[in-house]
Amino acid sequence: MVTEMTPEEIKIKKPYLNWGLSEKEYNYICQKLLKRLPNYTETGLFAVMWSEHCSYKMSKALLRKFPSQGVRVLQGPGEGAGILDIGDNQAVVFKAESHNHPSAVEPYQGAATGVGGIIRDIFSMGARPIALLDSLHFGEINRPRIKYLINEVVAGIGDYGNCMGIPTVGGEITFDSCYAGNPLVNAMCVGLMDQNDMQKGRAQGIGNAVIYVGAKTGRDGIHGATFASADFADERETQRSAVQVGDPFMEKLLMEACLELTHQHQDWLVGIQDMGAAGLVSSSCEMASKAQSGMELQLDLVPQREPNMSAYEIMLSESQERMLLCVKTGFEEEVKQLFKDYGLEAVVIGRVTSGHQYILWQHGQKVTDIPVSSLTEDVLEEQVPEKQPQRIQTAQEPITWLAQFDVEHVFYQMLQQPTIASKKMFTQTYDSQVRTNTVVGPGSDAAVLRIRRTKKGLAMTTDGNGRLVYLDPEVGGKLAVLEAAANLVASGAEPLGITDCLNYGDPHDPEIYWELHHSIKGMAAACRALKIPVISGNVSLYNENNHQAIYPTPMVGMVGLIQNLQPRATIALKNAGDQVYLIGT
Amino acid sequence: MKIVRIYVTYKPSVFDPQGETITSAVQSLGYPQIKKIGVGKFFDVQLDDSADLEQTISEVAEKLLVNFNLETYRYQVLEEQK
Amino acid sequence: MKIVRIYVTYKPSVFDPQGETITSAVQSLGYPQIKKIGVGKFFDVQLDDSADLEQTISEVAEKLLVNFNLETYRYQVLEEQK
Amino acid sequence: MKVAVVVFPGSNCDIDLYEALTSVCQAQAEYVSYQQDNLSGFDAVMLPGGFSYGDYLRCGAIACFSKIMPAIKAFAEAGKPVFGTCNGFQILTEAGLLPGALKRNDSLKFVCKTVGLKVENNQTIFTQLYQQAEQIKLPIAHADGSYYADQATLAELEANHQVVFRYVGENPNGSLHEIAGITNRRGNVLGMMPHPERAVEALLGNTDGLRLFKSLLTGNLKEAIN
Ligand SMILES: Nc1ncnc2c1ncn2[C@@H]1O[C@H](COP(=O)(O)OP(=O)(O)O)[C@@H](O)[C@H]1O
Repeated sequence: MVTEMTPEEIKIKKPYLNWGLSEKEYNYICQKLLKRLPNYTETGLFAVMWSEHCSYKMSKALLRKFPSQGVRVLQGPGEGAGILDIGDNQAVVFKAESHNHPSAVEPYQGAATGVGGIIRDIFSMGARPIALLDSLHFGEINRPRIKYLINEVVAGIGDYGNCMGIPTVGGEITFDSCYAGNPLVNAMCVGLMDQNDMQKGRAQGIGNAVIYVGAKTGRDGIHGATFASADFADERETQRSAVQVGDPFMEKLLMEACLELTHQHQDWLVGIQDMGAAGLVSSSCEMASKAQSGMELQLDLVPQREPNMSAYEIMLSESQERMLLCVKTGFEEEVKQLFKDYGLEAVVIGRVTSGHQYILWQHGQKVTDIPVSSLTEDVLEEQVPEKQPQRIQTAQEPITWLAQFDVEHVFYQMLQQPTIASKKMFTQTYDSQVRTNTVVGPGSDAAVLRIRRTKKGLAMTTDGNGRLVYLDPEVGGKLAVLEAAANLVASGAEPLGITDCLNYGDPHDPEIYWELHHSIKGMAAACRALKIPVISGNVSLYNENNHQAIYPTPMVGMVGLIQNLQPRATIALKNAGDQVYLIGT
Repeated sequence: MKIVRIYVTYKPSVFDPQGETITSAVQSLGYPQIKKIGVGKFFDVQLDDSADLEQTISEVAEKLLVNFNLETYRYQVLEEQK
Repeated sequence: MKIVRIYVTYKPSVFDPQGETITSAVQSLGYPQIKKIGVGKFFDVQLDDSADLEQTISEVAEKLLVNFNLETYRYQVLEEQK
Repeated sequence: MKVAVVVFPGSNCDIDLYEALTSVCQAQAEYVSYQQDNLSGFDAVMLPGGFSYGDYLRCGAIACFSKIMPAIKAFAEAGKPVFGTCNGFQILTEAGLLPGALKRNDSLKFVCKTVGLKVENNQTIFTQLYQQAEQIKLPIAHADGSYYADQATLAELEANHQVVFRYVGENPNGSLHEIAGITNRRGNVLGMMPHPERAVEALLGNTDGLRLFKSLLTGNLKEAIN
């Protein structure tokens, strides 16, 4: 085991700069929040919790532009996933998540664990996941590496969903050279629930148990972001790997066990949350923070897969298929037994405490003692300068272009574009029918699922068009929302709500921040005009390769309600001689 | 003609859900004396004698057979045939 | 503690799509000196010293690890550890 | 008639079978856990699709050591109907209740689509409402559905009319003799890769699987199978 730096050494050697914490932030933490120097573990916790990925410190101000209210909204942004009322005491739950960087490094596991993570977000709300969608963007298919990425990503998504028995019913795949070094892998999950089963990710009630369930903790994905750009030659030599490996079988058991707990034993349970990015630290301190509680954890009790893990490693590990529960005192044994029946381990690792401190013990020593909110609420929002890109300034005037061309030739050429061509060879590797609710599967405008024992149906789609957003972020942002809404309407559904994945380059580049700002502005305007709230989402920044950013690519995932589901008008042309109409302007 | 066997395994730090599941299946079948089962795959490569064995094998392993994000390999010359 | 490696392969009469695919992938990468690649899997079984090695291994292989409709196996004691 | 739908860890088409039986066919069905050890009171047993034990090791291999398996074997030996689809078929072969094995698809990929099938034997309790040689369409969804058995076994299957469903048009996985579904010698155990339970409602676009359930539920084919 490496000896950890002392607080003084940290102050002098500044290792936190490599972990993404700025000197300004570090000084603020020392002087204003702790009034002392943080130790090694604490510094690591701050670095990860104050990262953009966990704190949204740069995008928060912009995300507030999205309308998130509406008569149907039962849960807006701020929990694992958003929830909408669909009548009859039922609710639909959904969220999208990006796994771009892990997929660029290890496409199969990166995509698979992305799917695994978004599924946990849905069942942690108390909902049964009913459908998966994806949104994939790759480079042009002209190199073996790109083909490899495509095949592995598609296999990773398919294998995980297929094994879980959650149908993958829709999505999109496009190809453009801007994604060659940085593919986009976004996944969305939709769940269905009774409104009485709604759960929250909070830990409250002094003395209540904090219970860890699922897979053991290994050194997976520690500092995933830094790993993504690490030198692979070193990895080979050290014979070590920080790649997270997905275990969909474990997740299936975890899902069924958690659904049994949330549906049948609400009197035992206070809160439940998945361990996603920044694993144990982010789930536990967010649960405490939302309830303004304190928390104490005994790290020696955390199930560990590898020997000699440091406190820092245990807290930051991104091992998959793990959940954190807050359970009422006195019901610990019942909860353990429930999970045992599914072959899963549930362990009490700590308690909710009075006050608001976040305290970690390891080997009899207090390794962390900081206010909970210093990790979650006190993050310095970052003001980022922005600037309109030159290309947009110079392209203000529309150019009229009229050319003679051979319509038939162009038509065939268009059909040959991979982005336009049929995606059947990929979607056929997804089980789109399991659970027998899929009325319309992949290949249509939107997927349609029936809701058993009602007349209702849900339509869902993912849409994004980086090229349009690149040309005009505001208009492109509007179009992304409009396209999704049009797809739902064409499937007979009333659009209800949106989740999104905002995929952009480095936000410290003022032009990229401007793109982010203006595309959000456009999306928000379209949401307001159509009265569709944004109830969940995800931000993925730093999508660059050799300082070349991807097109700004916001993905819109939208869900709509069909009140009276009948065999639908589908996209396919039906009979020779039928008339074709063009509607709109 | 030579036959080279390439053994591919997960790196020790990588989580192997398949091995874990098989181990617990075997133990519950009543074999407590079995402590652990690890899973790997192997490739038997038939090579012309003319080939530069070491170079060919390491190239093919690295390009196609092994995923270095997760796996590592060793190889062994099984037999030399006439 | 002993470690026994059990090698499982398809019977020669069974078509192995994976082996075929890999062989043709390797050849198209430009390795004509490679004639054929066969694929198999192995299990590294960690056994207590007290166990009757031969019997335990053949039981576990025949009950669980090998499907005799398709596959056949061999094993080898890799190492004896204290 | 009361049907047991066996649930293994990782089964995921259990609901589909159950709903096909209950809400579509108005039959009586119950989920039975893999940890149970008896099937008394049931008239038929169905093993659903999915990924029991994650399909780790081989599809269906670990599931066939479940506590419920001896009861299923005894049930089959008593001549009562046992049906397995997809992973259920794989479990039945691994458990030795049906001959042969299911290998990785020739394409090496999972494939989910609707395929053409020919009913090769309508003289079984599962297929009596189909016409002999009728062509139907059913969905498949599997990565390991390529049926394999040695030549002697194949010859025997053919001679005894144990091949009940054969792929027509295209062979989606490389199955020998285009086999999609077989019974045991006695005809009371049927395993098939296609999913009839996914084709029982017009709303979902296909009802070709309905008659399989109805065949079984109408029962009384004792004469036909013996
Ligand atoms: N682009 C966005 N639009 C709307 N809500 C967002 C967006 N990005 C994040 N959120 C919300 O902020 C909260 C935190 O998100 P995140 O950290 O991604 O959650 P998780 O830890 O579950 O991945 C979630 O409720 C999420 O829905």
